Amino acid sequence: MSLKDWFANRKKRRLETALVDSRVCDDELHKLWVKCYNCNSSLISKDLDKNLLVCPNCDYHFRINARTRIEQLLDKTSFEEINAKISPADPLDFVDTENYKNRQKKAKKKTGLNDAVITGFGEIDGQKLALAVMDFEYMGGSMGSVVGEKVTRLIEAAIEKKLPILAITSSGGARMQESALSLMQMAKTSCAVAKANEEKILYMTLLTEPTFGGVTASFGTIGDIIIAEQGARIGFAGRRVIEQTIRQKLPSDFQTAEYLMKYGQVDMISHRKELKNTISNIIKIHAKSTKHQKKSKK
Amino acid sequence: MSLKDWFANRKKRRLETALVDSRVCDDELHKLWVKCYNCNSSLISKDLDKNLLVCPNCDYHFRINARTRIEQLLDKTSFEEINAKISPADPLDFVDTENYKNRQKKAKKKTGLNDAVITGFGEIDGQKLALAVMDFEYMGGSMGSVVGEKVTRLIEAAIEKKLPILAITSSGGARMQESALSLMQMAKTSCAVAKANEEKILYMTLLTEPTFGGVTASFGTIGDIIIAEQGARIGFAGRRVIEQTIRQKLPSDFQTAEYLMKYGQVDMISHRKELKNTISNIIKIHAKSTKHQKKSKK
Amino acid sequence: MNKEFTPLEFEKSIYQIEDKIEELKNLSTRTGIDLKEQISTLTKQAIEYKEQLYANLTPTQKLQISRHPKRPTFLDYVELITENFIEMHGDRKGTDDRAIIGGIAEIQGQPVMLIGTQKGKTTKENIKYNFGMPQPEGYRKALRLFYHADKFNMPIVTLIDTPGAYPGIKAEETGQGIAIAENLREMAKLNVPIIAIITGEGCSGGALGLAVANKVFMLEHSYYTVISPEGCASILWRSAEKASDAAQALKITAKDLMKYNIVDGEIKEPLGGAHYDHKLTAKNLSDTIIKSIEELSSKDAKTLKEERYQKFRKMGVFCE
Amino acid sequence: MNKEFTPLEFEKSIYQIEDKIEELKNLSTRTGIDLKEQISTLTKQAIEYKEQLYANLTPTQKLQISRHPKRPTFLDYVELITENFIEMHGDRKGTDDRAIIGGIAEIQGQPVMLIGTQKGKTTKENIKYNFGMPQPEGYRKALRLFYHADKFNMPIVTLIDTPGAYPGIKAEETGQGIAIAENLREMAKLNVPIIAIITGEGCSGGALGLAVANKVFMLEHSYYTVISPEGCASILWRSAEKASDAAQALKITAKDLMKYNIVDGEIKEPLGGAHYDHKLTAKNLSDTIIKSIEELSSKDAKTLKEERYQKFRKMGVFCE
Ligand SMILES: [Zn+2]
Ligand SMILES: [Zn+2]
Repeated sequence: MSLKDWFANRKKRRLETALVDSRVCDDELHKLWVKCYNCNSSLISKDLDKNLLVCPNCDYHFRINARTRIEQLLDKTSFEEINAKISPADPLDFVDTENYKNRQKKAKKKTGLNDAVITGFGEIDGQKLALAVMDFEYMGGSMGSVVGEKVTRLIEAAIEKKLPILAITSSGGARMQESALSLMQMAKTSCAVAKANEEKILYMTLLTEPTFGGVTASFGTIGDIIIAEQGARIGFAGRRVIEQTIRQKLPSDFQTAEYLMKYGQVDMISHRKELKNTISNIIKIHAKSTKHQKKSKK
Repeated sequence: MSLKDWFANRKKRRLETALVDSRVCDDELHKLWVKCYNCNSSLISKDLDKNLLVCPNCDYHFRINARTRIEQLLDKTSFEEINAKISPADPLDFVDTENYKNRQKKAKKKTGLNDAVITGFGEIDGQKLALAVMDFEYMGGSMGSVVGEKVTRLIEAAIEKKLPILAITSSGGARMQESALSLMQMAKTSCAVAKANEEKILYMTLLTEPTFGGVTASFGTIGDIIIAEQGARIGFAGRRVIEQTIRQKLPSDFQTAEYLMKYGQVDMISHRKELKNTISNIIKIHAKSTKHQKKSKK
Repeated sequence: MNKEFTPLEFEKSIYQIEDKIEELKNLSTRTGIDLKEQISTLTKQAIEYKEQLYANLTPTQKLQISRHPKRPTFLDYVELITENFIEMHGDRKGTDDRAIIGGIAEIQGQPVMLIGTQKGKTTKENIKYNFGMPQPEGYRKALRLFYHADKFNMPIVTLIDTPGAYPGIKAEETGQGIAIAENLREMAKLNVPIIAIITGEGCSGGALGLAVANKVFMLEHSYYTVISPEGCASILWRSAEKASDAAQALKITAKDLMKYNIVDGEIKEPLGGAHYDHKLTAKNLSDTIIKSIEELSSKDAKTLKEERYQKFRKMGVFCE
Repeated sequence: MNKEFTPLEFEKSIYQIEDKIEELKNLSTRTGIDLKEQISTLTKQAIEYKEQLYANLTPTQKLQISRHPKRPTFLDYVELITENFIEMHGDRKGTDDRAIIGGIAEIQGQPVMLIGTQKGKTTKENIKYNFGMPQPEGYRKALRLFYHADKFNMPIVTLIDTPGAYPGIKAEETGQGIAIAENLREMAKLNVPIIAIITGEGCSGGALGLAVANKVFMLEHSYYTVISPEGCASILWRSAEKASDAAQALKITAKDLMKYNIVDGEIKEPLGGAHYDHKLTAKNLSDTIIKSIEELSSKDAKTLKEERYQKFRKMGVFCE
């Protein structure tokens, strides 16, 4: 149900998306000024890029797509994608106001992606890791069979290779067009995390703007360590659904990363600029202690 | 600190204790009427006994001593005590307004016990179990080295014999006269429960009036199944300590068994008359499932 | 037909036929005319009509039956299928969520850990049980009981009938998402047989949080879905009135879900739905549970876990 | 002597001597009279006096030092002894109790899980950290971090400075007793080395809930007891003013507790107490931690667990 919010908020978001996307796609527009969604100040597009898409004025973290995230976080050219070709089917022949197949085509055209997640291996400060990065631009980052399958395969491959895993979420929830099949991806990915646990593979998650519904209630929040990106909104049920249920307005900081940390649900909040360093340190400390383990087993 | 309450409430309690004790010790008085502490109705002492020391009028559960508890709960003559001779030392040469040795002597004279717990083996509906029963009459059921040692030995013996364990608590908390040594009994008994867990021995606790402080924060509340006797007061900190801290009065049902169940801390509340049957059923169901386990291992 | 039920829309024709039969009977009694044959024919026709109707229910009609206020609840089943049910309250952390109830029991002499969502039948009960919508603390209680069952080698049986996990402020604050996710992950690690049965509404993550099982069954007129048809309609069709279309599109019935291997079997309900005969429904439930436990009990922990893993691992349809 | 400290009662004589030395120095400067020798002698005497005083502190005096408002807190030690401390917030169930803080870090290059109780130095901080008195949720956060350390083979280090677990309504409702008891039990099951250090107040179950360790140390002027001397006095002597007697009777110092094998060692503090030299205190702490980890790391999980069990198993004195 949490998708509801994101659909409802579409207009505002479209504007923002358009601006951000335009900078990426179009060289002409690339020179343009961008307006900060939060503080309304006008920013030079290139400066914003250099600043990791964080407003230099008010620290507002613009939502970023999967490719940009990978570029920002990993050592240069270290990323190797896997299972890129897995793409969605339409097992239920789902038609609402538009049919699912069409929605897939549009999303692919808009994002250049086959579905809402990119998975693969890469390095952070020379340390190898397995990485899954969701992309909200592809149908609201919703999780269907493809997201579930790719995340699961990634975890299985990381177990095989004994690599730490980082899952970066950005999702409105489950892919309704796949109904129960999409629901089952929650179980599938969580079972894969269970395997990683049993093999003592470090499984980290990074929750970014926005993370809701089925992703929050599955692989997103069962990290050994959960990092939330500053300002990200994270929750199970959508704001509107809750407001309808309780018939009152919610506080403005409700379901922000900061709110979640106060309520003990995330290990830490990270500024985008600190992310790489933080993750690098976490991997380093765990690698060291695991090394000790291997030694002491001998 | 929780002992404070019980000391503070002494006068009321003494009255009650005197009445109850008198029935047990003195044949003359045995014919007397007893006043219910709760509803004030006059009860024939023998009737009260027959009714398991529960007021037939208002269901108030009189506090009962360890011997009576064992009689009420176990199959007749099935109880075999162990470690009866372990008795307290005075390692700290503790003297407050009276010295610890004297307090021990008085408590022994009053109760006929060497310390605040009786341990041993017995049967419920023909099913063997290991049993520890605390006695509040011995220095407020406080836990010192003897209680810790006897409970630990019982658990170890039960593991050895693969028997289910039932610990019945009634305690104001730690035995201050043994200071850190008494504190360490919390760790010792809890470590023994950990061993029982690892050996998959069923460990049940029955919390009775009153259970506070160090016993609540150790072997009392880590039962695989926790039963609270109806009406029992159970808590970590004493009522007065909390009232002093927060500077306001507490609700009257605070820290009752019923209150604790509402707050998810005990599995169930049992009327004294239902206890034997409930425990018997719990043991039976677990014995059956463990049997299955043995079978399936073959 | 039992008149204490408020008829659902599509049940009304049945009521009309049965009223007609009743009239004929009364007429016969009053006038002495022999109407046996007519009554018998009409009765047969009524049964045929019902059988046909209930074999061809639309998803929306099934939805209505699954939500019928007289449908048996978890505690009704406890009463009907268990001996010695001993409820284990609380999460040991401050809450005893009444929307999820669990405890140890014997079913046909077999020890089990039985856990389910509870709905009320009256307004008062519905408030008590929060309309069967668990808080995070309910899932944590269930997890505590899962671990208990795991330790003592008890098969776990969950009965699920929930419109979903509760969407509220406190639920968000205490981690509704985390609680469900941790259950999904931890259920994968359990060493005992797990059997999940959707008895009524099996709605979204709130249902799945008790359903990572070796065997998943659905009662004939229950439904299982990622989102309620109403919720789906109001998002995708932007109109809750399109719930019927959504119910159709979402493929929410047992028969649909068996096709995708999401559900292992359908448990037969009495003609007209579970609310017409609690006992018979419970009997079917109980037999399915015992049959499944017998089948799973011969497997060791490793096999049980691996089979459970593979079961969910295979779910999903995509192109490669 | 650093004058920014408010002197404790027994420190006053030291301040007087030091004032006297200061006076002499000033006099010498003003008048040109050579007082070097007198000053040197007095300085020596002052040091001797201090050494004697601090070697023979009464339990009550130690109590005062252990509670000194300038005494280093957990976060001071984090700053001084760790590299890369990464705090891990929250119990994942609705609360991030600030009275207990924990996270992963390196100490002298050794990865550890470092957890401790936190006190404030100002009123505002004290409210934030609840005067170092954890709620049940703080113990549950610690337990989550214990499991994390266990999974990833990190030694656990706890630094304890608490007047006890918080006695409040909500704490009772969410299970203060259960939370502590579960920590005691679960710490017994951990497969990694555990080192606990009482750095200030080690009061009752609230301290023990982080201290079921393979090695237990105390800072020189810390105390460890089943009940605060004030609480004990008000119960047994029925007068909080007898706290001094209680402090004596309760045997709360490191040296006392080493006799009963409750504590494995005393960690030296700078002359005058930890608050006179945070860095030196931290250095001693860090060295003790690293030495202990080196000693324990060679042992396998089974040995670590069994030794921890036997350590506490043997505690207690009784007649048989
Ligand atoms: Zn801005
Ligand atoms: Zn009465």
